[in-house]
Amino acid sequence: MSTIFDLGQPGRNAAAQCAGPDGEALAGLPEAALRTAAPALPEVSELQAVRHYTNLSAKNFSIDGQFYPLGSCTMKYNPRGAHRAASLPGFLGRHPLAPERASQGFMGCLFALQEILKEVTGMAAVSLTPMAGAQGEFAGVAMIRAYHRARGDLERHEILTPDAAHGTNPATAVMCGYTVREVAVDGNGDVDLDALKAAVGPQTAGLMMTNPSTCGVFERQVVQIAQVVHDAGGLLYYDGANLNAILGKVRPADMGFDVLHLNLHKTFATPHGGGGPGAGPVGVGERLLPHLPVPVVARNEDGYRWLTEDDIPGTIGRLSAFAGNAGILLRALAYALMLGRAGMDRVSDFAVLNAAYLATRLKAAGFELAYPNRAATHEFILTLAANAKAHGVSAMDFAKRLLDFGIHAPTTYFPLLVPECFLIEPTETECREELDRFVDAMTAIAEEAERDPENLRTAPHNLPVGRLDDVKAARDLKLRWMPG
Amino acid sequence: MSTIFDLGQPGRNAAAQCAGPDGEALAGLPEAALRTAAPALPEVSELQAVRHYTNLSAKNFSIDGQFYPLGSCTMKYNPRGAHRAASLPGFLGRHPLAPERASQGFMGCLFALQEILKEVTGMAAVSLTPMAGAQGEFAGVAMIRAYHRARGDLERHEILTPDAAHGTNPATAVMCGYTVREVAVDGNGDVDLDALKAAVGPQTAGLMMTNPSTCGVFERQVVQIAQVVHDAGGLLYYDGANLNAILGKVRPADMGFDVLHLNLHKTFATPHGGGGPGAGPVGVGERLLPHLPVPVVARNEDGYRWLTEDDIPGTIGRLSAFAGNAGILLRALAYALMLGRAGMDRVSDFAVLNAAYLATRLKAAGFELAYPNRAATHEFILTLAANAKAHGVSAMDFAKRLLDFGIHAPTTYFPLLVPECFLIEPTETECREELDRFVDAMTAIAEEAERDPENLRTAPHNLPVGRLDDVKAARDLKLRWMPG
Amino acid sequence: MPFIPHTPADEQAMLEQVGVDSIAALFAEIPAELRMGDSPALTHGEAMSEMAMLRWMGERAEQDAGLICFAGAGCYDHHVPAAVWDIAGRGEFMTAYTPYQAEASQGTLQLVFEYQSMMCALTAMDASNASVYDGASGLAEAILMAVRKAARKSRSRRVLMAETLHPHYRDAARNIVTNQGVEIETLPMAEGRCDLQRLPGDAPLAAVVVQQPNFFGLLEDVDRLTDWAKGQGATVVGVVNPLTLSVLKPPGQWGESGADIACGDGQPFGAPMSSGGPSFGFICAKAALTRQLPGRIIGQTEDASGRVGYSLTLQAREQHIRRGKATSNICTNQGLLVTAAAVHMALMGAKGLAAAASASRANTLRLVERLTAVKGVRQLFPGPCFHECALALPRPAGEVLDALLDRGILGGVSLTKHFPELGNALLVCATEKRSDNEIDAYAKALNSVIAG
Amino acid sequence: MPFIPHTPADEQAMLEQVGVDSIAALFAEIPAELRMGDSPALTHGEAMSEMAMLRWMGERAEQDAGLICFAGAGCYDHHVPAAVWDIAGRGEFMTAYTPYQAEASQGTLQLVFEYQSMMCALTAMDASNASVYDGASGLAEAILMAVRKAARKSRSRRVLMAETLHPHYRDAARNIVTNQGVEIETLPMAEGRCDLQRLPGDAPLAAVVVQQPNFFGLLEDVDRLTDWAKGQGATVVGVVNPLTLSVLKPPGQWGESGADIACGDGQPFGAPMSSGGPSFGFICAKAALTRQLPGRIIGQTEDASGRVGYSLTLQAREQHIRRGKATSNICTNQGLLVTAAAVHMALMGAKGLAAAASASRANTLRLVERLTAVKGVRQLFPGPCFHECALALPRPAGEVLDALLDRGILGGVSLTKHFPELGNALLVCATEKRSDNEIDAYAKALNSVIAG
Ligand SMILES: Cc1ncc(COP(=O)(O)O)c(C=O)c1O
Ligand SMILES: Cc1ncc(COP(=O)(O)O)c(C=O)c1O
Repeated sequence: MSTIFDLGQPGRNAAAQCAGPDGEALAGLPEAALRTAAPALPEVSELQAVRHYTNLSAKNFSIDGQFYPLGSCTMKYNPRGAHRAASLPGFLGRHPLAPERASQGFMGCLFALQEILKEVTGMAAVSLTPMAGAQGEFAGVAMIRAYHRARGDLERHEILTPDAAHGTNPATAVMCGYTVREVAVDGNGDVDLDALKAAVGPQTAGLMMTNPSTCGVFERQVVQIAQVVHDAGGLLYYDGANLNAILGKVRPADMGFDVLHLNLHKTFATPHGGGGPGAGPVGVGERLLPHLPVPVVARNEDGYRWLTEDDIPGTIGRLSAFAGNAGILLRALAYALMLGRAGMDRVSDFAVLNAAYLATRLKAAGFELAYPNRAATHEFILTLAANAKAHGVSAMDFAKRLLDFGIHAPTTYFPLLVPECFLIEPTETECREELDRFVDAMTAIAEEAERDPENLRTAPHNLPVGRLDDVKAARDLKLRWMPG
Repeated sequence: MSTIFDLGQPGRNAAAQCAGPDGEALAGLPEAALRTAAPALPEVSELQAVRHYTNLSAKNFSIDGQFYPLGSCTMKYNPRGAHRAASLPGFLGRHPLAPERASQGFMGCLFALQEILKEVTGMAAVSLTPMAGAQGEFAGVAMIRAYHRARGDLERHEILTPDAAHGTNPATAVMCGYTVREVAVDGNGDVDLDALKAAVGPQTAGLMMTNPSTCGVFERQVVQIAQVVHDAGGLLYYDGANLNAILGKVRPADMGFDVLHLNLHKTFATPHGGGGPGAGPVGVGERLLPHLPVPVVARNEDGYRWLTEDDIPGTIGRLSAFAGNAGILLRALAYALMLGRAGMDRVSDFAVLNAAYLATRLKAAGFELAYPNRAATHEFILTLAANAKAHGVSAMDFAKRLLDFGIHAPTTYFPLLVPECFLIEPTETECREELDRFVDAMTAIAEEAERDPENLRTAPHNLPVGRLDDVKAARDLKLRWMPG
Repeated sequence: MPFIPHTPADEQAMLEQVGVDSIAALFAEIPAELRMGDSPALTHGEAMSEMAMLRWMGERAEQDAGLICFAGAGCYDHHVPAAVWDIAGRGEFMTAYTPYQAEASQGTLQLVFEYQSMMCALTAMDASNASVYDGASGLAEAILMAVRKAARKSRSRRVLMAETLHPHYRDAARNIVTNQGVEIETLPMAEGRCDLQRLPGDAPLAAVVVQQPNFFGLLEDVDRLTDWAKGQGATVVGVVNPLTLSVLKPPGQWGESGADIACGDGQPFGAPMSSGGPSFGFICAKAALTRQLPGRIIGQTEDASGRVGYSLTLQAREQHIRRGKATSNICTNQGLLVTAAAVHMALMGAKGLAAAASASRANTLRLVERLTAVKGVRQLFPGPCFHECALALPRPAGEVLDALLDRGILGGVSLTKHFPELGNALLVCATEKRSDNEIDAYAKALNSVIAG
Repeated sequence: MPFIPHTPADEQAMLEQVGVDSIAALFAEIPAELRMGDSPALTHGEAMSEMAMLRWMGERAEQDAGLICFAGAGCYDHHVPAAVWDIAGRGEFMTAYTPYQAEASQGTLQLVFEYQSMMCALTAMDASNASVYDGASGLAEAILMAVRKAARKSRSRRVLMAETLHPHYRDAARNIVTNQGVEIETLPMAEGRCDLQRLPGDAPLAAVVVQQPNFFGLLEDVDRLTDWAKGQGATVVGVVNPLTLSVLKPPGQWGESGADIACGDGQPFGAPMSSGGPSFGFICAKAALTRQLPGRIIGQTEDASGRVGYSLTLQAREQHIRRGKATSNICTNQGLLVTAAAVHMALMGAKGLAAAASASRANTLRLVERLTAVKGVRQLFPGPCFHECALALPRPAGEVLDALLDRGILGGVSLTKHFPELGNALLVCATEKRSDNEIDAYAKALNSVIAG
């Protein structure tokens, strides 16, 4: 499809959007500060822009259009009511620096969300400000660092993670100035406790992990793990990306975690927006309370007020210009209100039922589970290694062919330790018929892999483009449109 | 694609939408008045509904997605700003029977629109209440009837229309209790003046016509026609569907028309909505003032007030429960405000330029214009009769094949007097490149008609369904979903 | 140039292609004496940017905003699920034309087919059209259907219409059908409901029109009325609020053999009040009347390879084919509102609609209880009402409503204009959206207005 | 069950398939002592219907609504064309994930490619990423880019940051980068602009950070600053308001050879103020720094048959591939806001953006003129400002702002907390949306507050 630039003509514009004084508004500005030529932006009519982007949108898979069982990403239905709530003019029109007196409605919403998140995690306090999971991780590890420093414990320079951990975990540790040591995961998807014991020491600042793990199984030794790390003087970080599996069932605090983030764009159903925005609130136990990032909302007799550096002198400070992704927080709150107490519990009930059902049916259809002795949680892993070996088709080929069936591919090649891996997370908002359709598609593809493996290797066939050449993309870098 | 009914399961629902007291709210109602079994509505989750209708929408052509040169329909860009304006909570939340004192904002908008429509048509007064063009026609002809009756002139039982007239014209005349006599149009698309003179008489209540005519040419003898009809004691009705061609250039009042309707969903760019809603305000000259349909907005020192039967005792009365399609009227006003005075004039400038350019290029590409001696107005007609004869392909085949090029077909087989007719209206909001693409597609299809006519006859080939069997639809009537 | 994409270069090149030297030359066929002249006589001023327009209209919208609505009378403040307009507002639905090219319009066509199916289920009828303008003009179409049917039998053009029908519906239908020589007679009421003692008995009737719940929110004895009307050879037209059909007996099951036509306004299904429009009129009918339906109808069919598809069908009823012999002159209908209604019904389901209807009734009962506790206020008519109720006030309704406005309350609809004989009468309604607080606020305000 | 589609029959059949007899059994691997027990310890109450939730949140939104906004300081009340969110709100954009499966994500991918192209055009840079969280955290990423670059040369971890930079940006960037041992020094200001007399000269610098227009709305001498910094071997990071780049010299052209990195907040492009988020941070860089960029980058490529397509590229920079060695830990970014920004830029074009920027400046000049006519109020710093301006008040800014609230006006942002040395200072801003009436209203209100 043409780019928006290709559609333009010099001098064309969407005139109803061009309102401004002619010329002299810039009077008084030094010549040298001004632009000499207009930037090469698209020059299109309003209809051209609307038509172009409407048609572009049709080239996306999305939750609103397709089943999207992308493991670790929790692609559940994003309630339109929550979008409507966050789009109320009173919320959209609030300036971030409006005085507290003129912000009680908004602050009341944030406070309510803080309380709900405290309840579902068991943590002592929550700060909503991190803008995504990874920034939540950053805040969490920075708090761990602040904690050790505040105690004069300056030698701890290492963060542990299971080797199956999500890439943001080690990357975050490094951003916080730590080195990373990875701990092996055993054949059942549990952390190797002996390896962990061998790894901890006076250099250990903490351990980052999620539970259920990225292997899609519940880490059964979590209490022992916590014990080992705590005994070594380290703290425990909970990556909340998988909270959907245990919402209302187990609280991270009760598993021994000192600090965590939640991915509201996963568990709390806010839309992923083709990449973001999300929200990654952090929760802390008593030990990290003094270091919580600001701002945080507090309530007293007079109403709500912001806690800032003045109130939390040990804070790791602010991590963004204002108070995080407010609009996403409002969506998450709306979702939580519509679920209510009982609804929270049902999320994990049906997220797990859907995953278990799908795993059972796929196994019955001849697919190999990566952890056959384990119960599925909200997600589970298939290994397509046998198919790969027999027919020369990869998990990637399966993934691309699934797209032809109008189903988004599961997460592939993560976690890396499972060969030809499909991490499958159906979420609780998909109905049984949709899961059955997925099994049918997988079965058909597996048959095709025997009959006509080339058709998998060259998939997809029914999409706007065929399989794209990623190597060329990286080699002949084209990162922007160029005329002609 | 499955219907929404097929997706359901007994007992499934979108629970966030089910809020109500259980049971006893119906207490006190007589048993016999109650339903005994729930209606067989879809039983789906919120995600299922959203996904189903999102995917259904992808099966539509629309202005936002495609060039849509549908003659007589004026498929121009529908500004999103106008949609936004009409969707302001203050407008959406206004109850139709709110007292005038609490309605001054809304009534001020209607008044402004009335004034604008008076200005562009030259009429003495406007009533905004008709809900589409055809209801405007009804109001207009009913006023003509009321006029004659009020004068005791009871013998006039016939309405004249050119034989090229739009179907709503004769249908409306009949709905108003008239018989219809059609007057021939000559080979240049003008009304046959002699035939008209022969047709008028004491039975003539009036003549309905549009100008430019449905032949896509400007009726040059309009003044003479008006004379003939007026001399016979009849009134002249202007079908405003083609106003886009003359906006800011000629006022129907100056051409001699006594009454007219406008299609705001054409000339004033309100969206067609897959069939509606529209708005068909009527304008009248002095003679029909006493019969204007209510309500109408008037202004005095104290503000705006409704004119009702009490103010206009000769009114033909109200034609709908409230005041017409208010939300559409607001969109049209928003559009008019964004165009301003000069913008009105430019609409016809560029609507006609686009049509003339397209006609010229198609002619150069070998297509036959139905009225080669006439200037194109905002639309023009091709006759594909030669292609039909040579290759056994019809205008319908051309139309269906155009769809494969991602272009909506022009209006086909209207007006009926031109064989294998394509009535083409590009509108002013399409850019030249889009028109060129249309010429390219037509040229390619004409070539294909020689090479492979069967491919036209079986078109479309790239759409969700192939050519549909209309005969079967009418023969094996299936007008609703049935289980199983 | 707002919404016009032509650059000066485009314009020049295009004029050259056409072979004229100015745009003005394109209008050469228009007789000079008719032309408006150089500067059009428009006074509405300079073009506003989108931003300026939104400010201008925003100020006006704001002027009327913020009242708590207790008015019904044919237009109701119901909750619309957020997804409804997120879907209906998609360009693919909103900016499409009538689906003349079926293959390029399967989205709209299948959706309307689903809508027709839902409406048939709700009304217990066999066929539905794709909408008419609104409930009132739709009633006129329903009457004309009945008259056409009668033309083949009794040839009667007499129609009996309940006095308890919405007065605007009575007016609009009369204004439309009397042009064709149809005579409207009124079935008088007693205590707010059709007076079954005063059923006429003399001449044949083409149609009998009853509203359920009626204009006053009361339930008519539709079974007896239907049976009686059928006995007279009349076509029975039921004017219904579709939301109430989630719990009330559907017209198709009234009496022994059901009404013949169900019509009404679809506003309660997804249409904001929006000053009364756009909403849509629906008409559903028993099979025998299918070919008398006005407007678009969608049918299911197939393509050559057997794939199911949908298209406009029975077009021989319509003006674009049959011209003067069409069943109606309707062309553009209220399609987008039908889109919203279909999504609304799918999201609400039978359960959600019943919940909304029941909650509206519960709120109205509570409202009536609270208001009639105010001194001098009482329920006007005996018998249970659904989700509207007529009250008798100790002071003129117009004055009371005016005073309530000052307290931010739209207190209902005065009945004085259309029913002066009922005295100081007010029609009130509290939908499921009205909170207990709002209902209390109304009661308090009314108390102070009436005391004051 | 809100948002869960399972009927009891579904549940039963699925449990049977799995081979367990209750949902509880699915959680058997969770150690019993960890379980929350039967009733979860949640107190937030019963589920609200969508309608009830919208009422609850609506009441809160309403509480804060209606102020006329004269605050800027990094978040601006600009007009957003209606089409922007009609497009960005489409489910296809809003409910997609990061485009890992390129072939099923060409919509998002091409759009972001176009966005990158537009941002490069505006900033006069060679490459843009697909967004970071916001302007402040983005600045931290830009600094880390510079530090990584310096690691290969001067090995300096010193960064010089203008005091005239938004104080929240300074804080956030410091809070983030100091974890990696980066040292931040401050380039002090004189009269609200970088004090060119006090440029440090001692040790090598990894980066110099300047904001244009600066926090006070004033223009820095970016040419001289850039040339000086480059002379020191530092990477020059320009923090810019992208809207102003429609008329101001782009960072890529500052001084002799241009800044190296341009970053900032995209809020002025399509993002409502929304309490400051979500908006998005952008980072653009000269070619030499492309591989140092954090986050997603989209590249153009082809499929086997030569069709052009787009995919995530240079992924070896990212955490999901490189883990601890990635350029950043960012994963989820602010994609939807980039979608809105691309549509916004396409609709506005260079002309529309320049018009909005100019109108904002014109309004701010008018505002300053009107406000400084109030007794005791004066412009705090000399020199032309862009569309923000610092004022000196005769009374504490907090008090004045509080009093203005009572008059429905959000009068700006007090500078007292971050710049106590500036006295009673207030930062004001009037975007293109502020009408003359609103500006007059502010002046009148300020007058009465200060007189009163
Ligand atoms: C297990 C896990 N941890 C962390 C993250 C990072 O979260 P975010 O993308 O919100 O930064 C993700 C996101 O995919 C994840 O799956
Ligand atoms: C020439 C002409 N007249 C009248 C009409 C009827 O207008 P409406 O569809 O708004 O009822 C149309 C609509 O297509 C038309 O093209």
